[in-house]
Amino acid sequence: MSRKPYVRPVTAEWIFRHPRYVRYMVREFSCLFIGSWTLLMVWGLKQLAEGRAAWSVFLDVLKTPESVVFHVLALAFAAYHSVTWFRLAPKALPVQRGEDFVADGVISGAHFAVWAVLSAAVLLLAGAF
Amino acid sequence: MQETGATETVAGLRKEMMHTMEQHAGIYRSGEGLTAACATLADLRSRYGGVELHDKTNVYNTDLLQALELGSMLECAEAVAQSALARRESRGAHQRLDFAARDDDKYLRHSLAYYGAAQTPRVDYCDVVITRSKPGVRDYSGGHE
Amino acid sequence: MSERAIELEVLRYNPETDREPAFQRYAITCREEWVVLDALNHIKENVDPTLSYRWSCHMAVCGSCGMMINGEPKLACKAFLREYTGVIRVEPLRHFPVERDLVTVIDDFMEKLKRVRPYLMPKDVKALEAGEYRQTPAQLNRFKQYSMCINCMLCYAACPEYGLIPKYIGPAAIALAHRWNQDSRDGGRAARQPEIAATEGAWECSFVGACSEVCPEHVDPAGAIQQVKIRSTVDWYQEHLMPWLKK
Amino acid sequence: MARSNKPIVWGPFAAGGTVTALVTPVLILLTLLAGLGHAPDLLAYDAMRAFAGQWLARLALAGVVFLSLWSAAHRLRITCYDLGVRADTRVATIVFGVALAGTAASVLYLTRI
Repeated sequence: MSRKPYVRPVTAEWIFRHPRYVRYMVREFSCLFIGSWTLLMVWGLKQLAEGRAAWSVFLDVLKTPESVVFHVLALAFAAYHSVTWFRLAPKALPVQRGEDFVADGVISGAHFAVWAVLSAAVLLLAGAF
Repeated sequence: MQETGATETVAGLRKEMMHTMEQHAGIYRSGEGLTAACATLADLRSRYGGVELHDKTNVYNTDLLQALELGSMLECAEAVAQSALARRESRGAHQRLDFAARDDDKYLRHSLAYYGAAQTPRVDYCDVVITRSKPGVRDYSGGHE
Repeated sequence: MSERAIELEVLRYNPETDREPAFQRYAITCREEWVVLDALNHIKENVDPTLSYRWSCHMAVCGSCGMMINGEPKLACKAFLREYTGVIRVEPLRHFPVERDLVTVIDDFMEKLKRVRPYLMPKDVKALEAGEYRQTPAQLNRFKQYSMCINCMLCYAACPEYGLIPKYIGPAAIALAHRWNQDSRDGGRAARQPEIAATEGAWECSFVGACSEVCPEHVDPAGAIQQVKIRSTVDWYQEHLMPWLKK
Repeated sequence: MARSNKPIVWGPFAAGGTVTALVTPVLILLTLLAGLGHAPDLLAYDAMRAFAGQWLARLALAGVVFLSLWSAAHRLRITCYDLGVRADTRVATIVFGVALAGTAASVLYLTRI
């Protein structure tokens, strides 16, 4: 038998082969922003520990244009992460009520509600208004 | 099968066979319909030798596969047509318009078709082994009585 | 039954003569209602009998005719020509070696499928006289969706992780293992865990979700994999942090 | 094939994914507001010190920092592999190293407040 199976190479361009893969990559890139923002906050804690002057240095850094741009991007990516995470929650946590499963929309809806309430509470407690 | 210079194609013969069986060996059959089918199938089986293989490779050769399948299908088709022609009664999915009644005396037996030297198969019978379900009138009309 | 002319660009590969696959274009007239499989059959019967591809049922239940149509994993018998304009590119299923033309080598999937033991291992084996293993509609619903898998491997072609990590056991295998783990009559989960909870099991999945999107039978392998991950994680922490819980 | 110890990595990732999905956007909003000049009251030095002084807040902050960094590290590792970086173990040690270092640092600073 003269079989000679041909193996096609897997190249990184699979990402651009369909919008779903691009959306996946955007979701995965959100980790860069969430990670870097958290590290920025760790630096903030260091400044807080070092006293009032250091803390105001931190606040000034926040006010720089680069920081504002970074924050806007980070906010967008973090929100996208939240939306995708809550939309996929029903897949990971199916709930069966009697014979049928609770609709996906209900489970993700509940997650979105918790998110909204929690965010509002944080904004309120932090006195953001 | 021919090396080159085919007079027939696998697809062509297969289509003719399917058409013949569809028309004459469906659920409702008749004597002359089955006779016509047997004649056509015998002709197709003789023309089968004129088929040519276009794909001469040894790796996943579906052309060869279909050609071989066609040969077997033609044999089965003729066996079905011949034994249907011989079975002068109606039973289950074999409904002869010219022999509407079921005839347990003569035909409560399996049909067998043997391919020997002659081109057309010889039809023979063998007894049925009755176990749990006894032969009886299968009347699903749910009507009278 | 109106007709229209279409062009199919099919990836051809003959291991005996070709060094690598190459596209071949076919221009045919087809019926409006045809699917890509009909077009391929038409080509094989009237234009080029050497074209090789797998198919059987023509009604999306046997899983033989999976192939890439315009770059998307599809069942050829379910890809209606009217949904496509211009040249239709037909390639063998991605992430599998090409055996011949559109035929792929599927040994890898078959071997992985066997490994997850996708069959009933009854919890309590009953004698024949004890009658059937009864099941309520609710118990049936727990796994019914996953039992619709027809092993067509479209999810393997769609999953980038399977492409990048060939040893990854893959969406369908885990979904089918999950089908049996969720079955109220089954007691074989412990036997399946070493396969689906292995490093090359559910853990390679990064929840792209493409498998569930391309599945022609609307099975949700991505969901099954996440549930397997969660249960396996709970198992792990129970086992390592709370050994006294061991039944 | 034995059952893997991946749950050690995946457990905190799943928890981190959920926590970051819930809290990170609003926290980023807080610091964004500060950047735009409308600093929330909490971010004033005294309020922040008082808040971060309570041990419960410290615990929460350290937890959020750990879970955020760990889940981000896990995702970054997989993304690198997706993009074709094959040195998986090196990438893994770097990203998880940074995550652990960041967490340790935050705990250190928190104890000093």
